[in-house]
Amino acid sequence: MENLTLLWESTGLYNITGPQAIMMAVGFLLLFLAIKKGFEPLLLLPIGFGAILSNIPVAGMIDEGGILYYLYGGIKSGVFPLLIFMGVGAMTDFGPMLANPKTLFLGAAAQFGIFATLFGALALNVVPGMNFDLKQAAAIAIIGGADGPTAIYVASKLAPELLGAIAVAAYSYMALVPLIQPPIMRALTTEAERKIEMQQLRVVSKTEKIVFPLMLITLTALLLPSAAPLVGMFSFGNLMNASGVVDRISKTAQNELINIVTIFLGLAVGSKLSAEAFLKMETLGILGLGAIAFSIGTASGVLMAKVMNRFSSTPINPLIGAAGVSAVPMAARVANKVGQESNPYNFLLMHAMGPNVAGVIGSAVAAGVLLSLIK
Amino acid sequence: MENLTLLWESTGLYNITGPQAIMMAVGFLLLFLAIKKGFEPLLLLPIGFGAILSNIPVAGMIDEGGILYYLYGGIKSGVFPLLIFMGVGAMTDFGPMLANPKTLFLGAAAQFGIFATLFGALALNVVPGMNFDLKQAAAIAIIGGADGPTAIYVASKLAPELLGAIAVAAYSYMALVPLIQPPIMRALTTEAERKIEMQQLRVVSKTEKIVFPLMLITLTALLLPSAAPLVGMFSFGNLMNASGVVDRISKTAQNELINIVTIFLGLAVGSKLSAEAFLKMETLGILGLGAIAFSIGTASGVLMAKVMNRFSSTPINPLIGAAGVSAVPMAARVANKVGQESNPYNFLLMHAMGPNVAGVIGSAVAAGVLLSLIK
Amino acid sequence: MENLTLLWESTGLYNITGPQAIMMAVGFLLLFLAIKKGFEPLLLLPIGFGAILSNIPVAGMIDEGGILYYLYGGIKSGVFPLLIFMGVGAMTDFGPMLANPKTLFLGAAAQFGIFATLFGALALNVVPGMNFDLKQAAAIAIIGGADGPTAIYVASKLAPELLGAIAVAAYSYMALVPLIQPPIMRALTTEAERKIEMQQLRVVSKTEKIVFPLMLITLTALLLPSAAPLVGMFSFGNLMNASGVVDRISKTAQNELINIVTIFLGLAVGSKLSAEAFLKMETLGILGLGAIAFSIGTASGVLMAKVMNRFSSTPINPLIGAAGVSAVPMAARVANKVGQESNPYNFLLMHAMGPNVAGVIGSAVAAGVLLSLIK
Amino acid sequence: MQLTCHYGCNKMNELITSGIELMLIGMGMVFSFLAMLIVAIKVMSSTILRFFPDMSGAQNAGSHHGDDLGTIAAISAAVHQYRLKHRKKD
Amino acid sequence: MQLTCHYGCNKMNELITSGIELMLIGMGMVFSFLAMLIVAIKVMSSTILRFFPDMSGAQNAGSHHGDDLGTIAAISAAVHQYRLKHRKKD
Amino acid sequence: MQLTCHYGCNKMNELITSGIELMLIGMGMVFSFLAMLIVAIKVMSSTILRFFPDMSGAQNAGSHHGDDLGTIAAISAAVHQYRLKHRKKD
Ligand code: NA
Ligand code: NA
Ligand code: NA
Repeated sequence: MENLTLLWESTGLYNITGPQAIMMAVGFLLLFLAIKKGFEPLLLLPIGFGAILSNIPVAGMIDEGGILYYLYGGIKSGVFPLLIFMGVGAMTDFGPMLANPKTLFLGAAAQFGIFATLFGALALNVVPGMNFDLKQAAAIAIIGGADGPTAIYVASKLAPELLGAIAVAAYSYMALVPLIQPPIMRALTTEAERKIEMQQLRVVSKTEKIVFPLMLITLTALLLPSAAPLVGMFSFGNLMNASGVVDRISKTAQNELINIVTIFLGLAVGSKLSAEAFLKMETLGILGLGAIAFSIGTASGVLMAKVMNRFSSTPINPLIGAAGVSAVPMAARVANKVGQESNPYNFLLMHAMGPNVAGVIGSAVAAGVLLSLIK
Repeated sequence: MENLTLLWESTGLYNITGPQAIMMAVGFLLLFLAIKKGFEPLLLLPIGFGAILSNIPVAGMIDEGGILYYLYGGIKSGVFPLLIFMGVGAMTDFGPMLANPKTLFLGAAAQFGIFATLFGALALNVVPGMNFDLKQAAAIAIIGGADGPTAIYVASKLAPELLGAIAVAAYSYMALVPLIQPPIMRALTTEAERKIEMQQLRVVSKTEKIVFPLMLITLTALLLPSAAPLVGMFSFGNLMNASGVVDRISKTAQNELINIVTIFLGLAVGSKLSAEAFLKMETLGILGLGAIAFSIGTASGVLMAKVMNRFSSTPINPLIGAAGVSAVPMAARVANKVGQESNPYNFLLMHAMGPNVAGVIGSAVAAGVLLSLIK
Repeated sequence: MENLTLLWESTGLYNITGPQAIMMAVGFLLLFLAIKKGFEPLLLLPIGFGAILSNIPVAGMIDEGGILYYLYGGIKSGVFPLLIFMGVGAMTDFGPMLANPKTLFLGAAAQFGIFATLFGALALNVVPGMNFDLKQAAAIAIIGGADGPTAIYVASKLAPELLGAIAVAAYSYMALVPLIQPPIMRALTTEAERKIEMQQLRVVSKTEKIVFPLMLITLTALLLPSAAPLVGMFSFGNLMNASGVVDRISKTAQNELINIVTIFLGLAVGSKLSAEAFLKMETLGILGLGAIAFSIGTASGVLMAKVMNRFSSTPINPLIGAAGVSAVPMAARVANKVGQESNPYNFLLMHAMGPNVAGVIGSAVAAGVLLSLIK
Repeated sequence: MQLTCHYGCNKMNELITSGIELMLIGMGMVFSFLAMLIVAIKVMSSTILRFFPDMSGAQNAGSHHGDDLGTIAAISAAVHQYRLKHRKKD
Repeated sequence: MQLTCHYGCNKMNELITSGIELMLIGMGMVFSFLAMLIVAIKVMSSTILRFFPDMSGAQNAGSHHGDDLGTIAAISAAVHQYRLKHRKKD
Repeated sequence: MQLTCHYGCNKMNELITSGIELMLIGMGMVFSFLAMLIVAIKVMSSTILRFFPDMSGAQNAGSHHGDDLGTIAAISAAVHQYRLKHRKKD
């Protein structure tokens, strides 16, 4: 009888708290979005399941000794996001950007989403219940970079207590890029602008592709060393692939290694979706700010493209500016699709890949700026 | 000359103890069973080699700083068995069980092997030289679950000093399933019973396969949270596969990741096959109890199927009850084979897969019960 | 304004030291050798990039908390080189050596390169600016083993401060084997000797290939347990492959696992290429001694083959003695190529694979001797 | 018998009692958990089959070893059926 | 309004000032970094194309997703050209 | 010469002595270990070939790079034989 009471007191039903139940529901919602709605399933499925596991009472999977506690070590140390960034680097082809380097300005402009959001987060302090210090504001703002590993890396350094909400917002909005961007793109451009056809890109030599990552890490080392971990691992991955001499490790970095780390990273992010950390007014703020960040980034990219179009000798379709937020390759595909609505024979995909990968560099640089200025 | 003496004193021949030599012989025996007899080679080969490496004098490979010491960290933390369980989950198809859910009762009944063995281990204390406390008895009993990672996980939590013997017993008996089970199955059934043909299973929808792991983790969270790490990682793996939206990480979980962890886990288990830990009367007790556990589990499954057959509207061949011990898919194959001895056109394989995978859930649940009751 | 000053003071340009700049240049040189000259790119590309990342000022990637710091943990613990050795073992076919076991003497003779270099390193202490104690001399000497993981393993145990220079020297000279060896081989042999054709090798049975790694680890355990970690992991890998019963984990050990560890090991070695550790007179000494070690090893192998040829009933082409340094399979190819210069129909490749893999065992044994004698 | 009772017979009796208790509670828990799972599965399956029938179609399910076994079993069963018919004709 | 100023209005003003400063410096840094990168790329490309022209040939470049997109775009463009011609003939 | 002897000449002599000692013992160990391995291999091979001859058949051996090289060498040797014959006929 005594044992039966003990058994009852060891059940989840006896121990579960309201907030835990809500967080498990949030986990199920993320799984629903991942599986049925196709929202970045590679990340949101593990994150959602991690959220469920983290909030199971008694089990203590996020406490010291639990598997999610150990996996979180890979985020805390920065190793997991950096390894993913290495793999992404190995998967990235800088050809279209090197063929048309001025698209880097589009990748730069779109980062205004980050800094405007940083300002917005600080301004939100006037709302009662919202308290963001500088570090937290910066960690939230990086959602505007539209780059998962960068957002997780910065959040783990500046505001680990917000990591769960930030990662969820970042990946959710990346999944929502095809919904968020088109109205903004259409509002800021004329039909004539959307019809602009661009000149075919020149072929980029293998040597240029090999030299570029080396140049990138050198510039970073000299000018913005706080971005060196992110840019460095990214360039390393890119060089492995571009060099063509280490195919076996390059392929492993792009496949098995990034897959393994993705599983671990997802579960570990889920471990930051505990009730105490997530069920706060601030989370609503983060979700709102994230949407603003994406929108401002998109708008800045498009407007920059319009400005450049005035001064450029060769025509630039302003739609490709939206791809500057990164969210590779989704944003480039969106630019292509919106362009074809106005001119079905307009193939913007490759042209949009330039600002798209430039946006990855841009947000890593922005991350470096934030990490160096905010201590 | 002095140096030569020093050299001689640094040899294994000078330093080896009798027990170490015996344990190295045990390692060679395990390798023989793995390679020549085909006993679960994926595990017993690394375990056997780990046993040899662990018992090399002077080398200190299991001492702090040695590679086996570091690898054992993955067992101590529970990470390795849980990752293997995740991979097994991704490889498991719950279709046959969902098509005929009452086979879950068979998976439940077969767990009687665990609890009877727990009682047996405690009773063995009357034999001089055998001393099992409650934790040790529970860790030994879980061998009856016929599930390697579950046994290792429970042993690492309750009785790490017995982990080597328990893992060796668990995998050895799993390899011996085709020898242990058939006589028991034949003794407990009539020829007529063994000839029973079962109705074809309905097709299970993808949605059911997706919802099932979510339901499983929810029930576990509410009722038996101490089973949540095992059931959770298993369900996570299963969901990755069933959802069909994260193929690349699901495949990695089923292949490279589980392979890497298997190598590490095997070697690390071998590191618990040190002479002090293994060469004890208790080891004989563990080996004996393990055989009893498998036999009782098999018998309980068969008898449960006979009972269910009386009350069921559709016929159940009692042989599939034996598959309830898990040992996937070996036990299901045994049920099929024994069935075909009586009726060569009787295809029990798919019917036996139901209780077979139910047995995996059953033993994870049993593990949760033991972990929650025994502190 | 204040912020701008702060920004400037956070740049690499403001903080970089001369030695750091030089070390980054060394990193670029290694990348050039790896990519354009094809010098062991699988290792030298990650090492070179690691050297660049390690010397970026402010970023602190090798300080506690940085990714290279964490990755170096895998070398410090010995885990990375041992896992690579396991994978190499799984890739090694001992058939040609078992068919002609006396080629093991060639693998033994070539290790004279190691011990002569040890003596040379100690003698170098007469040169001002060079100070090598016994441990350092031994760590340098192991370069002569022409085996990367062995060199890194020994250096990490005896002289971690020299690890960067030793690893760079080891892999560079392994890449230079086709340049270093032929002149030595030609100088020490007559045209007639180089023309010697050897008897076809007998077919080696699968059983012999299975028993050999077991015999090897047993002998090591009994006679030279300090070599057990290296020889043990190598034999384990070899047994996984030779046994043919654990293909899935054997293939993972040869592919994904060794690839992942290679990436990590390379970057982590790069982390020991910091300015303080590398920019010393001693580094020049290490590079010089490494070249000497390879040359003496090659010469010893060839001379040993000539001696054996006098006493052997079957003819031995002295060129295959050069393959005894290991550097698998490069050195065997060199022997084949030099042989074909004298006799285009002389196929020495398989004959040279015997001493080649014997050289791997030989240098692991030599490493064990050094580790046991030098404390 | 007193001799073999080296734990002290009180201690031994206690252990045996715990053993029996654990056996009963344990099997009870396992059975009730899996029984609840059966109920849950039945409710789920009927709900899904009634309200989301279109989504059925296990073809795309990411199952691996099970399906292969299923195929083998299906083929074997078909062969069996064929042979049975064939015999009746003889 | 005083009420919502719960951080203390001095504090709030400070934060807003930092925010503006960070925005300016941050965007400045991002733009100047990427501008320098553009210059560097242009110098690099012209150097390589002038002095190492033989090495050009992106065929072997280890690019992955980009190339496939490129192929698709190229085929699509060709189809477009064809249709344009076809129309003119009508 | 005294000048370059910066370790102290006693120290230096000691190191040189250790060096020679290590060289002799080291090479001795390596040779005797590999010599014993040769003996062990010969005993093993003759035992296996005498008592377990059926098991021979390296075809299934899980070797990787070696076998390919072997195939190449075998083909090359065959070509060589063929050419030798051919020449003699000329
Ligand atoms: Na971005
Ligand atoms: Na079971
Ligand atoms: Na060697």
